[in-house]
Order: sequence, then structure tokens, then C-alpha cells
Amino acid sequence: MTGGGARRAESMSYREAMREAMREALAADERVFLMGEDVGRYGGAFGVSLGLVEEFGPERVRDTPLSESGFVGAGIGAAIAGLRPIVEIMTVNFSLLALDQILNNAATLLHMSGGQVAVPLVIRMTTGAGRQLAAQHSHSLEAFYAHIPGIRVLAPATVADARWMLAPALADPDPVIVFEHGSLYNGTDNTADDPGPVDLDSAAVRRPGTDVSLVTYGGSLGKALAAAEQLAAQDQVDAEVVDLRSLRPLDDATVIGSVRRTHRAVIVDEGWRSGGLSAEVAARITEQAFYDLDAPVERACGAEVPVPYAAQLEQAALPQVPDIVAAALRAVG
Amino acid sequence: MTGGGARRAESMSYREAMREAMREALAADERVFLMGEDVGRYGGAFGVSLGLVEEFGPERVRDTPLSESGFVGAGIGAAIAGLRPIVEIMTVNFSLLALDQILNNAATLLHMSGGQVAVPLVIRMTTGAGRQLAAQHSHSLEAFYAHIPGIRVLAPATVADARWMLAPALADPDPVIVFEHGSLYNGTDNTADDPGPVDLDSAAVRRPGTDVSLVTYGGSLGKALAAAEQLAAQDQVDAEVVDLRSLRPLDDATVIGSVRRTHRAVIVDEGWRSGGLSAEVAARITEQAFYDLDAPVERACGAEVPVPYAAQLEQAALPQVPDIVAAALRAVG
Amino acid sequence: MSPRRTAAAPTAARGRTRARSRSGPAAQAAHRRDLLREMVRIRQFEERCVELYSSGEVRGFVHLCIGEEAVSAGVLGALGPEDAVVSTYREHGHALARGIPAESVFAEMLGRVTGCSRGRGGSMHLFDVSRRFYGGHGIVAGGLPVAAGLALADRIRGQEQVTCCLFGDGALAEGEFHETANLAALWDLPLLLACENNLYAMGTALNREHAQTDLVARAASYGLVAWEVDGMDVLAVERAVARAARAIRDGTGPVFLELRTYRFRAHSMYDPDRYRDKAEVERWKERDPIQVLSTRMRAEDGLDDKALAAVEKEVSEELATALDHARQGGTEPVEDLLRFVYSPAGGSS
Amino acid sequence: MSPRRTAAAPTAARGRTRARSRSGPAAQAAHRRDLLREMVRIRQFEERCVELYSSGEVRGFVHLCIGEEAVSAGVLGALGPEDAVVSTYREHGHALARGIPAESVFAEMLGRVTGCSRGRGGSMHLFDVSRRFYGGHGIVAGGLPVAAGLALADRIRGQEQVTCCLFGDGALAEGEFHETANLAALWDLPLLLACENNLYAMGTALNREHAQTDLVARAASYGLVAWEVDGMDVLAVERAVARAARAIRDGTGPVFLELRTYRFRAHSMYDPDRYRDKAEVERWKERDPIQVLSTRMRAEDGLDDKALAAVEKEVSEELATALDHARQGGTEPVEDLLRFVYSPAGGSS
Ligand SMILES: Cc1ncc(C[n+]2csc(CCOP(=O)(O)OP(=O)(O)O)c2C)c(N)n1
Ligand SMILES: Cc1ncc(C[n+]2csc(CCOP(=O)(O)OP(=O)(O)O)c2C)c(N)n1
Ligand SMILES: [Mg+2]
Ligand SMILES: [Mg+2]
Repeated sequence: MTGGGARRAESMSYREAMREAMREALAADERVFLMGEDVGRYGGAFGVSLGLVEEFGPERVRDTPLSESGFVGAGIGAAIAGLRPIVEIMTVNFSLLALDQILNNAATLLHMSGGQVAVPLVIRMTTGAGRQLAAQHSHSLEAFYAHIPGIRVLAPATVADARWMLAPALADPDPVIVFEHGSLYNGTDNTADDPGPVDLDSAAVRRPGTDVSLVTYGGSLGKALAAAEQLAAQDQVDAEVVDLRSLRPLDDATVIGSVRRTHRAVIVDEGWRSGGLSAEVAARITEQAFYDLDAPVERACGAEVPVPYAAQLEQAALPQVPDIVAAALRAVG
Repeated sequence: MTGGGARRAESMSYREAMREAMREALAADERVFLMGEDVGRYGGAFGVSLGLVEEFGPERVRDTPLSESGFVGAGIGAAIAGLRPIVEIMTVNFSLLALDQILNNAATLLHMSGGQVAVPLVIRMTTGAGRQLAAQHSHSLEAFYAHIPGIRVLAPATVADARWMLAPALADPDPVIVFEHGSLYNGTDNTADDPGPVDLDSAAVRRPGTDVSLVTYGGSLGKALAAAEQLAAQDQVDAEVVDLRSLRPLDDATVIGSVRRTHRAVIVDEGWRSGGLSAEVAARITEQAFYDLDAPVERACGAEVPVPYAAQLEQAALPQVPDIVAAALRAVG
Repeated sequence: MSPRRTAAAPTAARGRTRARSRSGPAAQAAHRRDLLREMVRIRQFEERCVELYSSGEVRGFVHLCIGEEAVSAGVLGALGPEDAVVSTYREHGHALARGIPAESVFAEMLGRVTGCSRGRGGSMHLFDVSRRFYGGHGIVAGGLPVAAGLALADRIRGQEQVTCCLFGDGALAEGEFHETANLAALWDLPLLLACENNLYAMGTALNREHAQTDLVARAASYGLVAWEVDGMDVLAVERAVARAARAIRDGTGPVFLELRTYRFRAHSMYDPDRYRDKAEVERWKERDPIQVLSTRMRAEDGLDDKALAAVEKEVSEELATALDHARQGGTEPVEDLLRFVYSPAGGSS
Repeated sequence: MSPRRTAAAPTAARGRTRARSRSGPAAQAAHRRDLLREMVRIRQFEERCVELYSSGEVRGFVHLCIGEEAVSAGVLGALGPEDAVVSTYREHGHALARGIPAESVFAEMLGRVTGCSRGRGGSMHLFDVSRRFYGGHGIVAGGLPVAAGLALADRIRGQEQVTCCLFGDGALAEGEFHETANLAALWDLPLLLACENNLYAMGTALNREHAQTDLVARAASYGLVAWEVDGMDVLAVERAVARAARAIRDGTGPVFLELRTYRFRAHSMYDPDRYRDKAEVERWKERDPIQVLSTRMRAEDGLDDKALAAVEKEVSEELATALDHARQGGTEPVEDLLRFVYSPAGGSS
């Protein structure tokens, strides 16, 4: 706690960091407004926007009815008209109701209009499992969005990224989807001083290592780091942990660079394995670093099942530290 | 033309084969009914169900309003109640409006209910580009569906598969999605005699070869076969062509078996490259046949762009025979 | 309380099986006692859930229906066993009133394999196909098209069954409500659309969800027979549903009922309930459905504190036993995680 | 023809800019000549499209508005340049009446880089942001939420502009219509919902799409000001839109207009039109919007065959020249395929 102002290093929760980023954006640019179900009076389903409606009023922190397709489409229109909407969809599970608007309009209009209709829209949504919310509230569908040309997809995994990724996302002239893993909100960390312009295209090496690259993002970063510590402590394996940060575009340079050094890779992805983001990352590594690989790329992913409620089943459905360690040992073994 | 009855070998179009399969199902099982926009009076947007309403009446060949989420959900409910609905969605582009029903209900209810609620539903939809229909009518979103646990995804690429895959799909106790590439409807071929029970889990080797495996499905099968002929004629490369047929589950045995023989693979997929089905197939090949591979797996995919209207741009956006040939030569080169 | 479209509305208010057996005053008093008992049972069940959630035995999102018991007891009480029910995540009361044993609902919330969904669903996803209770849906309005499909099957097979879909006022804003209402009216489906209007969708009040807050007018615009009901009066709810169900069986087509009610608790155990005026909550508590019925029974049936206490004791003993048994239920082995992703016969993977 | 909700409806029918300049009888006659010319122009443009499609010069899906010209000329004629327009795939007439040069619409359909969408959109996706014409949407009802957003931006910025969204009768069945209508009424958006009711959605007749075929009643149930208009009478359409636009500018909130019209041709060039009774089509042709106006002009403005022929000749020459120029347009080099997937400044990939 340096105790300084909003732009100085501060220890805060991921939730507070995202809120602070929105407060900053609302204060700095009158074109910015937040819209979504219960973002106002209620404070956001996960409390991220708590207090913002009191500060900025109901026009700029706008509660919407339960109409995901309608208000996401309205965000697209408002962006086309020159505003800078931040649209919150409570969870990625509900975002399927708005996927037509996101794919067929937000991602498509610029190209289909021959470059005339830009859509500077930011859509935030919670993703992921781990809180026993069962199938209809626990999925990780990032893979759907990372497949869509015309949009950018971000997955802030640290408090600092939660704090500093929103501004550049709002500055992007094209649609940006931001995934916030529900298990991250309560985690606190130092946001670091204002890093100035943040690069949205780059992955980050969160832990340098020499023996194997653990490539992950979002809610799985903590597990990958824990696995790396265990590998170092128990198996004398020095794992490098790469946080993708951006799911579209993927930062091939950082990922491939890491694998060129370690010659082994494990992709850690909470999403379903078949056709998940893990498949694209694995495919790119073998395409671009085939002759540098000493072993096939391993994947530690979510089980291919609708996430169940019961604690032991839910935990078994998600990639856990032991799964990551085992995959890394297979890779180096 | 052997001129025999419906169950004898006949030369017919892919459209007629699919229609014949539906007619057969409607005649054989009173629980079966067809529902979708303009499947009745109009005869289906692409004429697939032409004549069926006259034969089976408007209750069993049911026109629906423009309500994709509504009538797909109604199909789910009718299936739960014991009927065997065939729901037609005009094109995969519009299916996004029903994706919530398909993922959160059709694919999820059986597991989420602890095995109580089975959904024996078949959903047919047209997919793909090549007819200058522009972005909102040309996408190949099979990757979205192949990512979803709880459903089966089929891509009949031949007239025979169009004719014979529907019956086993209707016999499946779980949801089945059938993708019909729009460019296939007019192609005619011999349906072959009734093969009896058709295996939905297996891929098919459409052309045996020894030098490289071209793995594809649906609308790209013809291009892969043409590329194989050209490779044989011009480059003395003997390509094996594998038709996936089933996109979920994937038939690893057939694909990996082929690659073990040829030591090289090219995935041909009209879908967008990043996060497409091609990524999963490539990832599985390198996971399961890493030490058999003599070269990195190549991918010839759709360009990452909303498919444009202009002929030269649309053609450039799709994987073409020269692209497949070039990829194959890179693999063997 | 009378139908907006009297033309299309059924003339006499007749319940089904139960109703017939409800001829004499004595039988009616007994029936009222059943309804009271059911509401007390649901209330006490929900109060147990609060404890179980606080103690951490129950996890995830838990949505209580305290204050809305008349809807559960009245709607489900007026349906027959052959009818189908599709509900929401706020369905404990619906499930109990449908006859799903408290033990298997508790077990489900505890994540036990003995739960009504084998512990895979939890509080939001209670299922019991043997009782034609088709969940337990967590996607707001997501159950509506499915319910239309269940009704469509009955329509196609000419079965005289009703499918009752329960949903909230917030669900009306979703496109799924619109598409389902039109399909139901267009195809004349034997569907009862039971809207549990508790005036809020999470923290959003009715007039900030809907431009037209007269939900009956909205529903009628699809050509649905529609009327509103005092959702705090279990007898009114039961009468209305019996009447609607009869009309549907008689071929009137789908019916929409707006059941005016209120939740006394927050939206979910997770919700601090910052958005409601405490005075408003207190005003509604004066119309507590258990009070409303017991007051009447004190007047008409000579119900007294002793009798009421007896009912409460009976119920609390039943629930205590149910919870004990539920706690003894085993858990699904993790080896069976993938079981039921596909049907055994399906053999896909 | 008068608003259902007179309370909310504007009293006087006043157009905007054009209207002011339309004081004297002479000016009105001249204005009618403009409208006639526009309709003839759209009709001839569509007839050219038939030829171009048959010759294979134009590909893909092509949806003609022959028979619906009064909607194009009347709706777009009553809007100002500051207003925004969102349309469907059946938008050639809307685009032309909005002022997009025929040459760039032809060029778009020919897939030329000189087309209004650089050849990327084709017939279904005409765009011209300089004229606030925001497409050309191929997903039925997909343009509605976007139009609500354009209107929301004006509402937030306090701009006195109208966003006009054109859509068909079939679109009303989609959840997007429902969600948009509610948002528009709830947020008081300056949105004109212009429903082009041509009685069919592809091969599906109105009464097989909607249980309630009175679309005005449906729209009014959201709290929208709504009324129906004779869509074959361009003057009635123009009057209604001018009145609606003024009401919206005056803060009445969103307005829904049902424009009753009919397509004389099949749904698309691909459609054999098996589902309509030929006699029905013939009956509607007696109300051909060009006939309706020219008949009146013969009576009131002394229009004669010679003058009409002159207009037709003028227009056909304009279009011939436009098509010639369009054919000379270049094509986008395939190297630029990925251009515009992202904005230049965006730098994503
Ligand atoms: C499609 C969708 N959007 C949002 C949510 C989050 N959510 C759960 S309940 C709820 C409010 C629903 O209100 P209402 O329909 O009135 O039912 P109530 O909770 O009042 O019983 C919301 C917004 C969801 N589950 N599904
Ligand atoms: C979401 C969606 N579903 C289906 C289609 C296929 N389709 C294109 S136009 C059309 C009919 C639309 O009818 P209507 O809204 O009345 O407009 P019209 O064509 O009569 O002008 C259909 C079903 C589509 N383009 N989008
Ligand atoms: Mg509610
Ligand atoms: Mg129409």
C-alpha cells in the first residue's frame, strides 16, 4: 500500500481493479457508458460496478432488462454512432443469446461494409467454474470468441491486467471481448504503477523457466504457477509459465519463443479439450516449432462434460495442479 | 440407374438423397416429424423437403415462424416427450440464435438431470460458402458445435451419406447436428444399395494413398480429391484422402492410422483457421502420432475474414485445390 | 381476477381430481389444511436452506421462494400427475409441491448421488422425470421453448395433458418468451404459462424491466387467454390454475396467468438486497400467504394456535428426518464424471 | 389510419424540410412528380436486376421490392439527412431513395470495388455511412437492436435525430423484435420501427407466422405509438412517416408503423413462388403504387401518357448510364482480402 492516488501502485482486489478501470474510463471520456443487467442499483451480479451508478448516474451506468441480444445489439449501434459502450453480460453462458449480434454484426459490419462501419465496443463477461454453480453458470466458452475474425479477445489474469487492460480496449476501434474468470474477483495484488500505454497483443512470461513451457490464461494461471512451484520443489523441473493475456490475436512470438527455449509445452485450459483454445495453441506450436520439440505438446484441459454441481465432480472436471504436473512430467519424461 | 426401389442403388442428387432419407423416416416412424422455416409449402429454403408436406401433411412437416430459438427449443421439448423431431435451421449462420437452446439445453439436460432427460433430436442445417451469398449467409461454424459435449455432429459429404446417415442419427438417443454444405445439393451420385446399419462414428478413406494424408469433411472433400488427382498426375505424390464424416466424436483411429502410414498430414477445412476444427485434428495427430510424423501438420483453411460477396474475394477466402496441393507439397517436400 | 378475454375464457371454475373430492365443507376444510401444511413445509424447507448455506453444506447459487409459497402450493396442487412441469432456478417450492421428496431435494443440494439429479444439478437444477418435473432451468426464459415442445408433443399425439411452465417477470423481457408465446398461440398448444411476478428481476424493479408493466395485456396481445391472480392467496391461485388447466384440456388453447407475489428474501443467498425499500418488504409481509390462509382458516375452519403449532411441528420433524437421511447419502465417484454426457445406448464420446 | 394511442399520438401531420417547401399546389404537384419519378426509378432498377441476375452478372441472393416502391419512396422521402436508416436484404429501393447513386448500387451488385460496400456486401448488404445508411442486414431482425443503439446514442447526446429501422412482417416473430420494442419504449428512444408488411415471410403467410396478425395491436402492447398505413399509397406513407418523425423529434418516444404492401415478385430470384395464389397477386397488382399515384396525378396534376413516358425515358437513360459506369468499375485485388477485418488503427489480426 503506497497509499497514493488511483494512478499510483495500490493493493486491491481484481474486482476493485476492474471497477477502478471503469471509473477512470467513465470519468475521462464522456462517450463511455456501462450497460448491462443489474450493473446499476444492484452493483453488478458479481459486485464489479458497485457504486458506479451513484457516481455517474443511471444514464451512464444503465440497467437493462433481461435481453442479452437486445442490449448487446444496442451497444453495437451506440458504438457505431460514436459512443464507447462497455456492455456487461453477467456470464459467458448467457452470452450465447447475444452471439448472433456479436458474430454477425459486431465482428462483421466493418468488413461487410467495405470499411465504413467500425464498432468500438467493449463487452465484459464472467467466465469459468469452481464455485459449484453447475452447468448453466460454469462454462468456459472463450474458444467460441477466439475463433471469430473481426474481434479482439482478452483474458486479464492478474489484478494489474484487470486494472490496466480496459483503457486500451476502449481505445481499440474494433470490438473487444474481456473475459473475467469468476474465481479471480476476490484475489488481491499490487496493481503496479500506471504502466502507461498497455500492449494488448502480447503474452507475458509470468515465471521464467528452462525445462517446459506451461501456456495458459485467465483462471488457470494460478494453477499453472502453483504447478511450476511444485515441479521445481519436487521434481527438479524448471517450468516457464506463459500467460496468453490475449486469446485473439494469439502472441505466437512469445509462445513459440518460450517453446524454442524449453523444447516442451503443456497447454492449460479450463475449456473443453476438443476444439478448445488449447487445440489452436498446440497446433501453432507444432506448426511453428516442430523441429524444436522434444516431445508432443501436452494439454491439461477441462473434462468434456457439462460442469456438475457436486464439489468432487466439479473439481474432477477442471484441470488441477496435479494434472498439470503430470502433463509436464510426461513432456519432460 | 438400376431403376430399383428406394432401397436399391439409385443415382440421385444429394438434395434428393436427403429428401428420400426424410421421407423414409417419416413413413417408417410416426414419432418422426420435420419442423422449420418454410419446410412445408415452400419446400425448404434449398428445396430439400419439396413435396413432403403434400405427402405427410402440415402436422408432420411443420412450417414455423422466424423463431430459431423458439422452434429449436420446441424440438428439444418434443424429443424429451418421446417424439423424434427433425428440426431444419436454414443455415448455420442463423443457428447462433438457437445456440443457447442447443448448448445449455439439448447438450446439457441429460447430464445435469443425472441421466433422466434424454434429447433424441436431429437438427439439420446448411453450411458453407461458394455461392456469393456474402458474410451473413456463408460461414462454416462447425467448430462451435464440434466443441460441445453431449451432442453428435455429422457432415455427410457424399450422396450415399446424405441418403443413409439420417436413420442412424434418428436412432441415436442424443442430439445430432447434421451439416449439409450448400455446394453439395446439386451433385449427383449413386447412393449404393442400402448399406444396412450405418456406423456414425467412423471416418472414411475416400482415396487410398501412401505419401500424405489429406484430412477433410463436407464441402471440401471434392477439393481434396481433386488435389489428390493433381498431386498424382503432376507431382508423383500419392495422397490419401480421409473424410471425417463425424466431427464429434472424431474417429482418431482412422485419422491416426492414415498418418502412421503416410507420415504427413494436411487438414483441409473451409472454417476459419484459428480455433477451427482443423486445430483439433492437427493437435490430435501430433499428440498421438508425433514420432510418426516426418513434417509438421499443414492446414489449408478458410481465410480469417467474413466471407465477402465479390467472386474473386470469396474464392480467395476459401481453401482451393492449389492451396491444398501447395500444402501437401510443403509436407512432403 | 376475471379473464381479460371472457369470450375465450372458460365459464365455470372447476378443479381436477382433487376438486371433485372437494365437495363438502369438511372436505374443503381438510383441503385447506393440506394447502396450509404444504406452504408451511416449503417455508421451513427454505429456512433450513438458509442454515445449510450459511454452514457451507450447500453451495452455489441458492434462490429461495419465501413469500411465494402460495404459488408453489396453488399451481402444483391444481395440476394432475399426467401434466408436465418446467420451472426455474427458484424451484424448491415447485419441486416439493410436485411431490419430489424433501429428502431427495436436500440430497441434491448437498451434492449427493441420492439427490433428484444425482448431485449434478444442485439447487437450480432439480429434476424428476418420474413426476414429469423437467427442471430446474438456470437460463432465464430458457425453459419456455422446451415447455412449448412438451406441449407440442401432446398436441401432436392428441393427449389431454397440460404442460405448465413457471417463469418470472424478468423472463418476459427475453426473446424466448416472445417466440414461445407466439408459437403456443399459433399452434394452439396445451401450455400454461405461469408467470410468477414478484416485481423484481434481481435488483431491477418491474417498471425498469418493462415499458408495459401490465403483463396480462402483454400476453393477451399474442392471442393468449390471460388473467392476473392474487399470488398471495393460495386458494385463488389454485382456483385459477384449475380453471386454466380445464380450459386448456377443453381446447381453449394456451393460457397465461400472472401470479402477483413477492419474495421476502433477497434474490439469492449471495444478494445483499440493497435495491428494495425495507418498508415495501414489510408491507408485503402483511400479505404473507401463510397468514392469509391461516387467518381465513381461523375464521372458517376453527384453526387455532395449537393446531397450527401441530402442523409446524409435524413438518419440522418430517424435514429433520429428511435432512438426516439426505446427509447419509453417498457421493458420485469421480470415475463416473463422464457418465450421462451421452446415453448408454448412444455410444458417442 | 389514425394512431391507436391518440393520447400519445401527434396532432397535426407535418413533414420536415421538404414539407415546408411544399406549400402551394404547384409545389405539391412537383413533389408528386418527384415521388412518381423515384418509384419508377426503383421499379426500373429492379427490372434491370432481373436481367443482370439472369445473365449471371449479379449473383447470390437478390430480393426485389417491385410492388413495394411506395414504401421506399415514402419512408425515405420523409426522413432528413441527419436521420439514420437501418434496413434489410430487400433494400435496393431504400438505398436508392436514400440517395445512394444507382451507379454505386449497381457496382456493389456487380462486386466492384466502386460499389457502396466495395463489393464485399452485394445486393443484401448495401452501406453508405456518408448518408447514414447503415445496411443492408441479412439476418432477419438482426438490424433492430443495432438501430435501437443508434437511437440510444442520439438519446444520450440529446440529438434531435430519428433512427428509422425497416424490417418485414416475418421479423416480428424473432426475439430481437421483442427485445428491441421493449428497450425502445422503456428508454424512450427516438426510433421509428417501420414494418414493411407484405403479408409473407418467404413462403409463409402472415397468419401462419403470427397468432395475432394485427401487428399494430402487437406493437402497441409494448407501449409504442403505432398505426397502420396504406403502403401502396406513397403520399399516405410519406405523410405517416413525416408525422411519426415529427412526433419522435417532439419527444413522443418510439413509433411503430405497419406499412401494408405486397411484393409482386417472388421472395428472391431463387424462389419459384409456389405458395401464392396467382389471383391474389393479380388483385394486389391492381393497387400498383405507381398506378395509384399516377392515376391521382392524371386527375389532379394533368399528368398524361406523354409526361409519364418522358419520366420513364429519363429514368431508363439515367440507369443505363449508371450501369455502364458501374460495369467499368474495377475489382478489389485479392491481396486486399483481409483489409477491413480490423480497422487500420486497431492493429489486431
Ligand atoms: C439469460 C440469463 N440472463 C441472466 C441471468 C442471471 N439472472 C438469474 S435470475 C435473474 C433475474 C430473473 O428475474 P425473474 O425472471 O423475475 O425471476 P425471479 O428471480 O424474480 O424469480 C437474472 C438476471 C440468467 N440466469 N440467465
Ligand atoms: C434469422 C434468419 N432466419 C431465416 C432467414 C432466411 N430468410 C431470409 S428472408 C426470410 C423471410 C423474411 O420475411 P419478412 O421479414 O416478412 O421480410 P420480407 O422478405 O417479406 O421482405 C427468411 C426466412 C434469415 N435470413 N435470417
Ligand atoms: Mg421476478
Ligand atoms: Mg414479409
